[in-house]
Amino acid sequence: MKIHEYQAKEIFRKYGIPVPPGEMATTPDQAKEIAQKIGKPVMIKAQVHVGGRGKAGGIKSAENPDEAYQKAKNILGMDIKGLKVKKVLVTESKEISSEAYIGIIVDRRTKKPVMMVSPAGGIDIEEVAKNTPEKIFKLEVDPLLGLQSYQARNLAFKLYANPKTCNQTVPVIMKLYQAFWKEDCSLAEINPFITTPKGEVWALDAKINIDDNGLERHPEIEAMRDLDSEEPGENEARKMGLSFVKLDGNIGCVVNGAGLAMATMDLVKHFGAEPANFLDIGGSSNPEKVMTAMRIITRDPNVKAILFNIFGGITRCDDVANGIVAALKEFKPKVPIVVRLTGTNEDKAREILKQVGLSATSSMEEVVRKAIELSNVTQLQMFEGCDAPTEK
Amino acid sequence: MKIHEYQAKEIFRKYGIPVPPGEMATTPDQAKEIAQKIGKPVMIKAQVHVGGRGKAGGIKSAENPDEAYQKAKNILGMDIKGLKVKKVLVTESKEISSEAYIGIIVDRRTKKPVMMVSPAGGIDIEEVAKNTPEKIFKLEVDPLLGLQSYQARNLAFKLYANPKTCNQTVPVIMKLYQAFWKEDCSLAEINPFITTPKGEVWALDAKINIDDNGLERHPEIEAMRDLDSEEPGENEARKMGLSFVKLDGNIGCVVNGAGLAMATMDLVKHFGAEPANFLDIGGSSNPEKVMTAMRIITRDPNVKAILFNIFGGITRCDDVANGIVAALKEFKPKVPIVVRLTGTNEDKAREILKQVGLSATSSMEEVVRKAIELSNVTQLQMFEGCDAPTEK
Amino acid sequence: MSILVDKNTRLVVQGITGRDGAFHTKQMLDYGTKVVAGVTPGKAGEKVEGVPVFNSVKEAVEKTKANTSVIYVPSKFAVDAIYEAADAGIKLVVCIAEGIPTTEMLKVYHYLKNSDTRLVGPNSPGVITPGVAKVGIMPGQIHKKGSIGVVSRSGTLTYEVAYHLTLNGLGQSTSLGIGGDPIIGTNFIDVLELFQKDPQTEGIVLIGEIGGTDEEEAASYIKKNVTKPVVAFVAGRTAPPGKRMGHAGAIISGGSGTAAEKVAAFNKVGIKVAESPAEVAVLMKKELEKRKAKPKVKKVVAKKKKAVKRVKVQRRKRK
Amino acid sequence: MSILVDKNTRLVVQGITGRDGAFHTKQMLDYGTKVVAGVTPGKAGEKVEGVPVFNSVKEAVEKTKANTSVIYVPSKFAVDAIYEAADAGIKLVVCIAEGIPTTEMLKVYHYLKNSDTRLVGPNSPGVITPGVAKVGIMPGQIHKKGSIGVVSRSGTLTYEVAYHLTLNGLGQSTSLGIGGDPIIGTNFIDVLELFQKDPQTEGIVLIGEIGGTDEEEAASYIKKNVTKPVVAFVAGRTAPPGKRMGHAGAIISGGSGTAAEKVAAFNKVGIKVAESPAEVAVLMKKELEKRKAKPKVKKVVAKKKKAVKRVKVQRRKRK
Repeated sequence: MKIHEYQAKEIFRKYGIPVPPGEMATTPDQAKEIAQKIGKPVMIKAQVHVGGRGKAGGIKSAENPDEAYQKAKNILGMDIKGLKVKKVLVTESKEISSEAYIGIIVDRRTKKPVMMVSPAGGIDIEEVAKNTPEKIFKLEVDPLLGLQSYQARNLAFKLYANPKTCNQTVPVIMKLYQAFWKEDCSLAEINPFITTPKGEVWALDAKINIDDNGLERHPEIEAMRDLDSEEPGENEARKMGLSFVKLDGNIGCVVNGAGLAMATMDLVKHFGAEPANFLDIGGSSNPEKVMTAMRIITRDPNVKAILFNIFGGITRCDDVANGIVAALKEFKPKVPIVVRLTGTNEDKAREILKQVGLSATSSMEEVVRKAIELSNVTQLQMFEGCDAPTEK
Repeated sequence: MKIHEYQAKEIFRKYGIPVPPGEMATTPDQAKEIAQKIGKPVMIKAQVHVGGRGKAGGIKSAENPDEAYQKAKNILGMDIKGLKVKKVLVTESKEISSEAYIGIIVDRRTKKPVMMVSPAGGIDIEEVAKNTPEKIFKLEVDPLLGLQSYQARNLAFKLYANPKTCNQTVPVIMKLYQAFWKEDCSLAEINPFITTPKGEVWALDAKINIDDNGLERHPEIEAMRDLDSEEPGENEARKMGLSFVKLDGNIGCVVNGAGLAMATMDLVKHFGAEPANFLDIGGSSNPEKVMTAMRIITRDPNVKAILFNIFGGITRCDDVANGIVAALKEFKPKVPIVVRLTGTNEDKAREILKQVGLSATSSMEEVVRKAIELSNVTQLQMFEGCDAPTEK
Repeated sequence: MSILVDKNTRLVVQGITGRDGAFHTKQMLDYGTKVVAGVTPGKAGEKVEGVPVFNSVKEAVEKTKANTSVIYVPSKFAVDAIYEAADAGIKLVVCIAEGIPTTEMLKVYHYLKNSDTRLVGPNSPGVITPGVAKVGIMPGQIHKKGSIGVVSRSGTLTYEVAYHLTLNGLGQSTSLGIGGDPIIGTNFIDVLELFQKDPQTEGIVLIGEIGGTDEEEAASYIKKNVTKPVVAFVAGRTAPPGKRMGHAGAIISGGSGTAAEKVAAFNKVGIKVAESPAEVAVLMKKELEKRKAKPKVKKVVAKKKKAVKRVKVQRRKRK
Repeated sequence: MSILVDKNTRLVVQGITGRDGAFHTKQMLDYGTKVVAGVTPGKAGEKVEGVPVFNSVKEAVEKTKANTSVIYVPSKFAVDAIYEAADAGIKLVVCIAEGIPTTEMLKVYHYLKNSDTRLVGPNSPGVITPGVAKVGIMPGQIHKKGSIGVVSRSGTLTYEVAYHLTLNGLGQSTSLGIGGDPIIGTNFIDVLELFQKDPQTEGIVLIGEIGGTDEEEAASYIKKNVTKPVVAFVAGRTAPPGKRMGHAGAIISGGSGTAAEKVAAFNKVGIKVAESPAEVAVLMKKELEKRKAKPKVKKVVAKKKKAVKRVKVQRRKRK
């Protein structure tokens, strides 16, 4: 899960990482008020889940509260890479002597947290990594032992020649690791980590992603989720334990398992159509999950046909079949529904579907082809006011 | 460092281990007040750093506040194995269905914390260990990983057949481990850990020893030290980084290194005398340490001679010599002082001592023999009002 | 032979009294797996499908000589269950449970590295050696004994591929899902090594998906160490980009985890990548025929082409 | 030969710019030890007694091929220094620092177990191979090159014993203190194994003290594995009891750590225990003479007794 800069900075503060004073605003008036409270020149920073805010004009400086009002007004409502800005961070402006990068992530290959620092921090850090990788310094951390001071020290010496600045940086690195580990982050980044002409160090920006599997034990972070920035349906799906991503096509897909769901989408595309969504009902599915899936998908006016592709393992086909039957009764979908069922309790499932006049294939290719075929037919039939046909 | 039961129970409470309500009292009036507050029958328990309180009459039950007053009055001031009772714990009395033992300690052999439980808890646990060791169950904990729930569960199943009681006990075991680890204990024990007829579980007694090396990072525990229960001088020595234990002999010993200090005491005894103390001035000694050592030892009227046995390694003989010179000036000891110096900066040290008319041997046996010899002479000379002779 | 699971597998089911645990115990027993014990703390003495339940894995191992475990407990308790199995001396732990935090798995991984225990998963569908034993949740009936090793990061997609292999007459030596989480106990490379060594396995199917660089690492491992034919499939070609891990992700992995990159990595080392699960079986057949057509000799290009044609013709005839 | 420290020892001093670090660097250099580097973070580029200072052990190892480190930093930083040395590939770490919390040492011990690094200490006086190299704080001049291995839990008491050995003409192969703390990196048994294997070492002196059961374990190890003569000394015979560890201490150790128990353990397996540090040398001389008197043959009791007598006579004559 992604959280905003202002939220990440709250976590930084909790761990004692130096963050300039600042608060989040949703209106220009609030922005002005915060700027007044800070009493110094401020930065107005768009809070959107996308990189390159600055280049897109989402970060502006303001000398005084009135200017802060004006800049906030400009930025709020702005569209950045398709996302509308609904929140800004108003934070004290700092003079910058140097910009470094400090980040930490889990390395899947070594199965260790990896810390990375670079004296060449700032917006072009990815270019630095690509063109001058010798300016990026990496350090693997033993997960059973945690980051040791000497490791933080060695990283700090890669950033600064000045021992005083190193001494200020070592605890920041240690605390970033603590925050990363204790809050179940999948990523924690300070970029830029700056020094000022007065010799202070500050985390000027903050980026934190949270491991979805760790959220359960961090309800206070789960509460930071920005539902506003999500597609409708995504939160509803998550609450039921489904994975749902809205797409632009017209073939609704209900599949068990992320891999099979993606392969199904790939096949839809392979046969010339576009999937309307990614939807994984997960393992141990109960009929309620299928109901939720149908509720979300049938709301999408683009959907012209819905396909079920279920290969039962821990998911039992009869559970899914019961869900389909219940969903048909409740939502009376106007588009054709085609079903593929194979695996655990497949026979029982067919019996159940038979009761509502649905049959099921056992071929994935067939169900995808049929869905595409019917999605074209339907448009015509719907136009004629007919009931949606279902697969026989 | 040892702490009292009532202090150990404070730590238990902090970690959520169930402890019956209770408070410490130093007067019968306080005891009565606490009993009133508890409003139920109570136990009055002597708080002394010695085992076998109960058998010595230091633990009594009281049905009501008046009785609590009376029992506290009896116990306060009582002498238990040479220690005077100055504090009692007044704590709610509990009905006991079963008594178990739960303890944890560092095993020097495996270099792991070892948890131990026994369904045969209570005052005779050491007998149980000796006579029916099959009733003691041990579990090694990986120090890099910490105690896992399944391990706590397996221990709980050794204590109780009833799954409900096991479920109540598992978190207690987990929390005891947490307390042990996070508070730098060298020992943490619940004995007895009881069940009541109502099916509750309680830590009825608590014993915690703290690793001396860990105290620096636990000032709140250092503050629990019962200076009252120590010999005078011990605290003074500790503050200066010395190890001092008062003994009953008359040969004062100032030695660097615990091993050499013990060997010196052994040699004093070997030659027929008794050491007045164990005193280790430690490594990197500065003259201040020697001053403190002399201050403490010269206060002891039993001391008839003081010997220095210094084998310089990281301790530099000249530092010690300077300390001796300064101490002679300040304390003008009335007993003979004999010195042995060997090792680092030994020559410089001899020069320094020469200035005050002291010579130094390089033989440990010689210095011990001399000290004993002079200790006998002195008694006579002192009686005659002469100045104490010093070694030539 | 086979890998990981065979006739010597003696299984203990952790979480046997739960809904999934009980259900799949029956399924595994029906398939012929030697399920010798179950564990649910506090339920010692009970039986599930005739299988005795113990309070701890240690007890189960002592009483039943179990050497393999499968974990059906909820994610919150799964890490504890893994440690318990490892410390009880279990040699292979298959973790079906999903949702384990990554930080916990990092610790598990490094703890197990110093032990004799191999972990498959978490978030794994299990391991099946068709006709011999099934440890996990995959439907048994779609598998068939044979010579193709199947390894996958996915669950149901693995079944789909195995199903097509079976339909096409290609049985499996062993089929397993290593789990879809970022940190898993057994990786592609570990399994490739086992399949390469296994005399029963004649061809290997590798099923990857977007995210991470495991497929790229598998590709270069295969180039260096695997002589048996490999066919790959990568799910997520149409997945929208944007599930990036920030700067650090790109810096550390040197790749962004797209399907295109993974397909390119396989193609670069000469591994055929199927367009659909069904095509996996088709490609594998071709690869096997190719090998048969040119026994031991490597560069008989003319022969190879002929063989391929022959296979195509045969396939059409069968249909 | 010798153990742990020899002419190939290339030493890095951690905490070289501190009072003790700088002082003992000079002492060690004067003794002939190859002190090739020092480490004090933030002081890279400086020199101490001509020895270059680096910011990290890693750098020191890269630049100077150091293979051994000695730690003089304050206890608060000592654990970090140990990990730093180990992770930089140092093969032998000698930790002089004392006062490290036990919980930290437990982690250090198990972390190092899976590495190639041996830790001596903490709270160790160091390791000396007389005439070759000294790594630590012991006074060099009291030692003499020879064939007696000395291992001790103590600091200054070790010097005392080595001193008497030297005075009695018994030089030392290597002498070391393993540290007086409850949890240490290298134990009696580890060192006994090294001395037993070392061709230069002909006799072993073991210096124990009250507390724990390390001496008891050493005694039974010697019985099984050590063929060279061993003489022991145990400090603390007159120490008052009462430094007990509560019930658990007695239960776990099966002993209460008194000197009497330890002496008994040594006597039980035929190891002579000296009454004073001076007597250690006397007993060792006797043991060595005994061995010389009965080359290779074991049960020549008559001869042995004669030999002993002869030694006694000789000793009197010398005095």
